[in-house]
Amino acid sequence: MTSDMATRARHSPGDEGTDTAGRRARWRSAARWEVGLVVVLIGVLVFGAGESSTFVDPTTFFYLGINIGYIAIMALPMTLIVMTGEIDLSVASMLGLSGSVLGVLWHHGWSFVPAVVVALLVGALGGALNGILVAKAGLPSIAVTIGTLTLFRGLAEILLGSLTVPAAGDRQFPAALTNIGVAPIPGTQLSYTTVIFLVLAVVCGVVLHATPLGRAMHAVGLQPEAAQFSGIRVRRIKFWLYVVSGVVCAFAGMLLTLQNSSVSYSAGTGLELNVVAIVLFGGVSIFGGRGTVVGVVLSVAIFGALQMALTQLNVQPEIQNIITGALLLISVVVPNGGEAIGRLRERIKRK
Amino acid sequence: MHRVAGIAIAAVLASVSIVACSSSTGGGAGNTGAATAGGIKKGLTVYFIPKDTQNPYEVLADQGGQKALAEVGGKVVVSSGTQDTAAAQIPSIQAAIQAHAAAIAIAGNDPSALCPSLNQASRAGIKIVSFDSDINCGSSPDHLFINQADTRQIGTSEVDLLAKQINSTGQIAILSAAASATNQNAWIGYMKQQLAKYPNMKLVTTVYGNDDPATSLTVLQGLLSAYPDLKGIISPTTVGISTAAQYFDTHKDIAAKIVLTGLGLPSQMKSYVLDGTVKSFELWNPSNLGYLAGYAAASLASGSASLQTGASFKAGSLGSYQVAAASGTTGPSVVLGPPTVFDASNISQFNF
Amino acid sequence: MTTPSDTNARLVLTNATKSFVTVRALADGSITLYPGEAHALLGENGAGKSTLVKILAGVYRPDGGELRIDDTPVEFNGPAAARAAGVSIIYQEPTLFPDLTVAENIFTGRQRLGTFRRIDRRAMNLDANEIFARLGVRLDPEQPARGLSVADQQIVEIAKALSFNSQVLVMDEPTAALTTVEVERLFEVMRTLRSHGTAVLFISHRLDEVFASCQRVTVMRDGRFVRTEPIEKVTVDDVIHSMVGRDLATLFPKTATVAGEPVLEVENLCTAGVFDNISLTVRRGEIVALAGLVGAGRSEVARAIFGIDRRDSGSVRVNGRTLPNGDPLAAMAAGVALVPEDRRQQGLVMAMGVDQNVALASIRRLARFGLVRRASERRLASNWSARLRIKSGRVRDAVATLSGGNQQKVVLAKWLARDPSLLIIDEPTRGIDVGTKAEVHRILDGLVGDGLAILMISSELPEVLGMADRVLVLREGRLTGSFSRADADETTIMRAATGQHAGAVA
Amino acid sequence: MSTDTAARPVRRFESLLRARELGIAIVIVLVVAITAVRNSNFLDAQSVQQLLSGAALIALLSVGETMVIITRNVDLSVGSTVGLSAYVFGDLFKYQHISVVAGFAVGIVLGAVVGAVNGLVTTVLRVPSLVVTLAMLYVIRGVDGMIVNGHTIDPTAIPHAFTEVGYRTLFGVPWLAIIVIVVVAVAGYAMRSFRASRDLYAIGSNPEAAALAGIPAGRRVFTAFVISGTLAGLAGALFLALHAQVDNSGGIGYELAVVAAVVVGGVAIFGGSGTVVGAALGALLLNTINQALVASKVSSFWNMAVAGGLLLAAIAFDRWLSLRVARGLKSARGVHRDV
Repeated sequence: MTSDMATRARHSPGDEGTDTAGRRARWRSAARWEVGLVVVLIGVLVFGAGESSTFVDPTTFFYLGINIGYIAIMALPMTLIVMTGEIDLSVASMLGLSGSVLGVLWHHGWSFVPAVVVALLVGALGGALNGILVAKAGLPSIAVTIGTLTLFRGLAEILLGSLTVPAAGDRQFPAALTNIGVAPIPGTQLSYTTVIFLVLAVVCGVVLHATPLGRAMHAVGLQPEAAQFSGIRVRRIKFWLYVVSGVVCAFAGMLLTLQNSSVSYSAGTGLELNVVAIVLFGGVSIFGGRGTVVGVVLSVAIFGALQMALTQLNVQPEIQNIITGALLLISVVVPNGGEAIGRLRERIKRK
Repeated sequence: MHRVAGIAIAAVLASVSIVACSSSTGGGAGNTGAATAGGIKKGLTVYFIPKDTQNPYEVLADQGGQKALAEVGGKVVVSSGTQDTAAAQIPSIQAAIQAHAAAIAIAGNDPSALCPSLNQASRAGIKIVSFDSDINCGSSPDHLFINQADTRQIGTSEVDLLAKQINSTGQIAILSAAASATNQNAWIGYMKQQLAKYPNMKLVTTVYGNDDPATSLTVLQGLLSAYPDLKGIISPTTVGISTAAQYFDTHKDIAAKIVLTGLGLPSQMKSYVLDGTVKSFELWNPSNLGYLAGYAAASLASGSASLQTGASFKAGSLGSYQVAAASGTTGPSVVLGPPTVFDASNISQFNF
Repeated sequence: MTTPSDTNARLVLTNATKSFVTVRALADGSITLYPGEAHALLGENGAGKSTLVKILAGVYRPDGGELRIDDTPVEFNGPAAARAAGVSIIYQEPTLFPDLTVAENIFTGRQRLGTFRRIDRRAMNLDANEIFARLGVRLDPEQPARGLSVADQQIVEIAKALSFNSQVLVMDEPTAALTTVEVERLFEVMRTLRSHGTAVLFISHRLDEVFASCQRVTVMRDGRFVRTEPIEKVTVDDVIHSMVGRDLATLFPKTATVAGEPVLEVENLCTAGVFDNISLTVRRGEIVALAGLVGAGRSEVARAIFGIDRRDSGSVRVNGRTLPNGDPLAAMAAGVALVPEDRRQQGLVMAMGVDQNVALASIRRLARFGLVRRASERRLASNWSARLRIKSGRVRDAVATLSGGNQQKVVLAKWLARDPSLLIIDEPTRGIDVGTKAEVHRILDGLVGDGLAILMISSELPEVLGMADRVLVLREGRLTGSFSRADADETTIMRAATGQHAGAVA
Repeated sequence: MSTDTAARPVRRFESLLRARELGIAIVIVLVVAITAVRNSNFLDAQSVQQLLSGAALIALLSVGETMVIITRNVDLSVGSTVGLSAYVFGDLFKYQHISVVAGFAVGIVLGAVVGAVNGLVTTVLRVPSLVVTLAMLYVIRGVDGMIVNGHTIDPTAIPHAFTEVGYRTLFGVPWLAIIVIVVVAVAGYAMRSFRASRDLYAIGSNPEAAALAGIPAGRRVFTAFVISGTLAGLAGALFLALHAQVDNSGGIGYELAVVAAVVVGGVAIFGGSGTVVGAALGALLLNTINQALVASKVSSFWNMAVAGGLLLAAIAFDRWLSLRVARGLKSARGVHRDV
C-alpha cells in the first residue's frame, strides 16, 4: 500500500504533510550532495596518490583533461536540459555528426574556418530538430533523442563511411590547432579542453544559479505548469536549450577532432550514457529542478581522476564499468535511503 | 585458473607448431634454433595496448608478447579498454608514458586518432611498435609495423583462394568488420586490385558487420537475398567469417551454392572445415604476431634494432627478421610471414 | 456526538481528529449515517469535509476518534480496507484509468474470472451492463474511460460503488460539474440506492439540491462538527449561518466603490468546444464575479485572457491595448495578473522558498546586470509577508510547508508585487480556513479600493454574493446571466448556471 | 446526452488503437513489397525466415520492456543481461558440459535475479528506474567482462542440436521465431486477460487512482522487472543458439534498440497504453528495414539513418493521432474537462 504512494509522491507536487517532509528531506540531501562529492573526490585523489606512483605527476592533470574534457563539455548543456526535466541522449551522436561534417568538408578541400562554421550550424540544426519535437510538439524527450541518437550517427556514417579524415593525400588539420591534443596551455598543465570546460562551467553556473533564466529553469523542472502560469516561456526555454546543446556538442566534436587531429564517423560512440552518468552523479535530479553545476564539475573531476588512477594501476577496465555503475546507484540511493527506512518503519507500525 | 593455463599451453603448442610450418612456408630467415636475447637489455617494460582487453585474437597476441618479454627478462603490461575505440586506448598510452615504459606495442583502433598521444610517447623516448592494425600518422612518430602478413599478399591470396574454388567466375561479395577498420580496408583495397586479374569474377558489394555477430548476421542475410547468384564471400575478419560459417553450416543449401573464405581463427572454424562447410581460409598465428612484436619492441628499446630498411633483429624462436622499406601509407615494417592456409588436412594441428 | 438511538446506525464517526505537519485539518469530525437515508454534509471549503471523507475512505488514518460500522469499531489501513468494509467514495474529480475500459474501471482488481483465473470479459461487461441498467443509464462497458464526460465518469464511479454493493456511499460534491439533466439522473440513482438501503453521505455547495434530496444535514466549520438536524428542522438561512459561523458582513467586508474606466475589455472570445462568444468588461475599482458550475469554462476563459491557452477568435483589450494571442508575458506586461485555480500545481513552485515564489513573476525586475540578487528577493518577500500577514518560518522555507491560506497569500503577493491593474483570481479561497478567508476578502476589498480591477471566479455563492459588484454566469461555455450586486441571489444565479430557464440542454 | 455524443469519437479512438498493430503490419508488408519489387527473391521462404529470426531476440526483449514501460518505468539493463546470460551459459557448456536444459535454466535464473535487483531498488527505494537500470547496465557489463576475461565461446563448444534452435524450421518457421511468437502470444494474451497484468496498465495509466484502488503497485512493478530480466536471460540463451559463439560484446547496445522497437510499436513511453504484440511488430519492422536496405542494394551506411528517421516518424505519428482524437473528443463532448 505505502508503495502505491511512490508514484504519487513523484508525479504530483506534495500536498499532504508526510509528503512535504519527504520533499524537505530530499531538499536538504540535495544541498548536502556536493559536500559528499568533495569527500569522494578527496578519497579518489588520496587513493590515486597512495596507490599509483605516477598519479602525483603534473602530466596526470593534462591527460585527465585530454581524456574527459570534451565529455565534460557535453555534460554542461545536458545539466541544463535535465534541470528542466528533459533529457538529450543524442549528444554523443551529434559530436560524431559534427565531426564528420567537418571531416567531409575538409576532405573536399574546404578551408578550416568555414568547415567549422558549417559543422556548428549542423549542431544548431540538429538541436533545433530535438527542440521542435520535444518543446513544440511536446513529444517525450527520451524517445525523441533516442531517435535522433540513431539518426545523427547514421548521417555521420553516410557522410564519412569508411573514410578517416585526413585520408591519404588530404591536408593535415592546422597544426597550431591540433596542438591542443599534445600540449597543455603554455606554462600550465591545463589542457585546452579543461579550460574551455571550466569557462563554460562558470558561464553555465552563473546562468543556472544567478540569473532569471536559471531561476526559470528550476521552476520549469520542478513544476512546468506553475512556471507557465508565472509567465515563464517553458517551451521556448526548452527549445533553445536543445539548440545550445546541439551547438555545444558540435563544438565538442570540433575539439575532439583537433585533439585527435583526425575524425571518423564513429567518434564518441556510446558516450551519451557516460554524460548522463556524470550529470546524475553530480546530483542533478532526473526529474528536474534540483542540482548544481558545482556538483557536475565535481562529478567530472571524480570520474576523470578515477579513470586515471585505475588505468595507471592497470586495473581491469571492467572494474571501471562496475565502479561507474556503483557510483550512479549510490547517487540515487543515498538521498532516498533515509525515506525508504522511514517508510519501512511506518509499514511495520501498521502491521 | 584452469582456463588461463589451458590457453598458455595452447599458445606454446601453437608457436611450436608454427615454427614448423613457418619454416616450411619459408617465413623468417632460417635459424629456428633456441632463442637468444641478442643484445636486448634486461628489465624492459613494454606496454601492450590491444584493440580491447577481451578480443580473443588480441588476447592471444598479448600472450605471445608476454612470452617474448619473459624470454628476454623484461615484462609486459597489457592495458586497454573494453571497447574498440581510440578513446579507450589513449589513457593506456598516457599510462605507458608516465610509467616511463621502454616501448609500446599497439593495435590501433583508429589509424590517426592515436597519433598525437603516440607522438608524445615517442618524444618521451618510448619506442613505438604497431601490430595487427597499423597506425597512419604520416611522418611522426617513427614506428615499426609488425605486419601479420604482407598486406598486399593477404588481399591477393584471399582472392586467389576464392578464385580457385569458384574457378574464377561469378559474383562475389565482402563481409568486413567496421567500415572504419584500417587493416580490413587496406586488404580490401588490394583484393580489388587482384580482382582485375579475374575478369569473370565480379565484386558486387562490401557489407560491414562491425565485428558484432548479430550485425554481421543481418547484413549477411540481406546480402544473400540481394544477390541470389552470389558465388563467393570473402570475410577478412574472424567474427564475420565465423558468423557466416555458422549460418552456412545450418543452411547446407546455401553452403552448397556459395563458397566462404577469409581470415578466421582455426579454433572457431575447425568444426566448419571438418564438416566441409568451409573449404579453406587463412590466418597467421596471432600469438606469434605478439611474440614478434614483443621482440621488435624490446630490440628497438635496446638499440639492437633500428627502423633502417634492411636492418635485422632476432625474434627468439621465430628467428631473425628484416625491416622492409616503407611503401605507400605503410611505414617501415616487418612481415611475420605468409598467412597459413587452413583446410581439412592441417586444421587439426592448430589450437588457437 | 452520537445520539443514543444509534444501534441502527450504519456508520458512526466520533470526534475524529487529523493534523498535518503545519495544519490541523480536522479537530472534531463526527457524523452518523443511517441506512436508506441521504445525509448532507455541509461546510465551507476548509471546514474539514474532505479530510473527513478521506478518513472514511481509508486514505488518511485519523490521529484520534472512533469509527464504528454496524456498531463494531473498525480501523482502515488503506482504501482497500474501507471498501471491504462496504464504504465507497465518489470524489469530485473522478479517479478513473483513462486507458482501461469502463467495465475494467468498475471491476479493477475484482474482474470476473473464468477458467485458469482468466478475466471473463463477456461476463464482466454483462455485469457492468446489469449495473447500468439498475442505474437506468446507458454506457458502453467496452469503451475506454478516456474521453468520458465528467458526468459519465461519475456514473462509472457510482457503478463501481454499486458493484461493491457498498452499504455506505460517500459523494464528495458529485454535482459540482454536472448539468441539470445530469444532476437529475444522479438523484434518480441516489434514490434507487437508498431504496436498496444504502446510506448516502452527500457533500454539496448547492443548498437547493441538499434540501431537495437529503433527509438529514450535518454542518461543519473550521474542522469541527457544528450540528446535525433532520432536514425539515432547518432553513437555508440558519444552515448558512452555522456554516459561516458569523454574519456574512464580517466574512465579506465589501465596501461600496465607484467603478472607473474599463480595464479589461473582452469581445466575442471563442475557443471551439470550450467556450463561445464571451464578451465582458471589468472596470477600475470593481469586482466582477464569474459564477457557474465547475467545468462551465470559467477557468478556461481566465486562461485564455491571460494567454495560457490560445484563443480561436475574439479580442482581449487591457487598458485599451489589445493583447497578443497566447502570450502570458505580454499580458503581464499589460498589467494582468492571474491567481490560478490550482494553487499547488499552477500557483506555486512547492519546493521553492517563499522568497523565490514571491519573486518568481517579477524576477526580471529584481535582476541587476542580468543577475538575480537574493537579498532584494528576500526583501520583496518579507515586505509582502508583512503586508499580507503571511505566517511562515523563514522566508526561505519551501512554500510546501505553509498552510493553504498562507500559500494563497504567497500567490497573491507574487502578483501584487508586480502592481497589476487587473487581477484575475480563480477560486480565491478554495481550501482555506475561514479566518484567512476573511483576510483574503479584506485584501481584495482593499485592492479594489485602490483602483484595481478584479475578475473573480468562484464556485461559492456566498463569496460571489458577498464580494462581487457584478455577477456574470457561465454555463457550458456561454454567458447565461449578468446581474448587478443588487439583484443577484442564490436562486437567480443557480438558475442561470444550471440553465433551468435557459431552454434546452446540450 | 453526453453518453451518446461521447461514445462515437471514443469508438473511433478505440478502433484507431486497435489499428495500431495493423498499421505496423501494413508498413512491414509495404517495406517487404517495395523491396520485393526491386529484388524478387526477398519474398522467398529463406528471406522471410531471415526476417523472422533476425528480429526474434529484440522482439523477445521488447515483450518484457513493454511490461516495464507500461508501468511508467524503463529497463536499460536488458542488453547487458543478454550478454551475461549468453556467456555464462556458453561457459558452462564449454567447461562444465552441462545439459542444454540446465543451461537455459541458468541463463533464465540469472536474468530473473538481475530483474529482481532492478525491481527491488526501484520500488523499495523509490529510485527512478532509468537511473537504476542505467547503473545496472554498467555493473552487469563489467561483471560479464570479468567472467569472460578475454575468452570466447566458439561453435566447437556448442552442440549442434542446440545451435539448430536458431535455424531448424517447423512448417517453414524457424524454431527461434516460434519460441518468440509463442512468448509474444502468451504475453499478449496474459496482458489482456489477467488481473495482475491489467493492474500494470492501471498503474501506468493513473498512479494516484491506482493507489486509491488499493493496487499493490510496488509488487506489480517488481514483477514486471523480474519478467523483463527473465526474458533477457532467455534471450541470452537464444543469442548463443543463434550465433553459436559469444564473447564480452554480446548484446551491447540492445537496450536502445529494444526501447526503439517498443516505441515504434506504439507503447506510450510514459506508460498506460500499448501492447506486447505491437512492440514485437515494432522490432520486426526495424529489422525488416535493415535487411530490406541491404537486399535492395542500398549501402549499409544508410541503415542507422533510416532506422532513426523511422523512429522519429513513429513517435510523431502517435502524437498526431492522439491530438486528433483529443480534438475529436473535445468538440463532440462540449466543455467537459478531460480525464
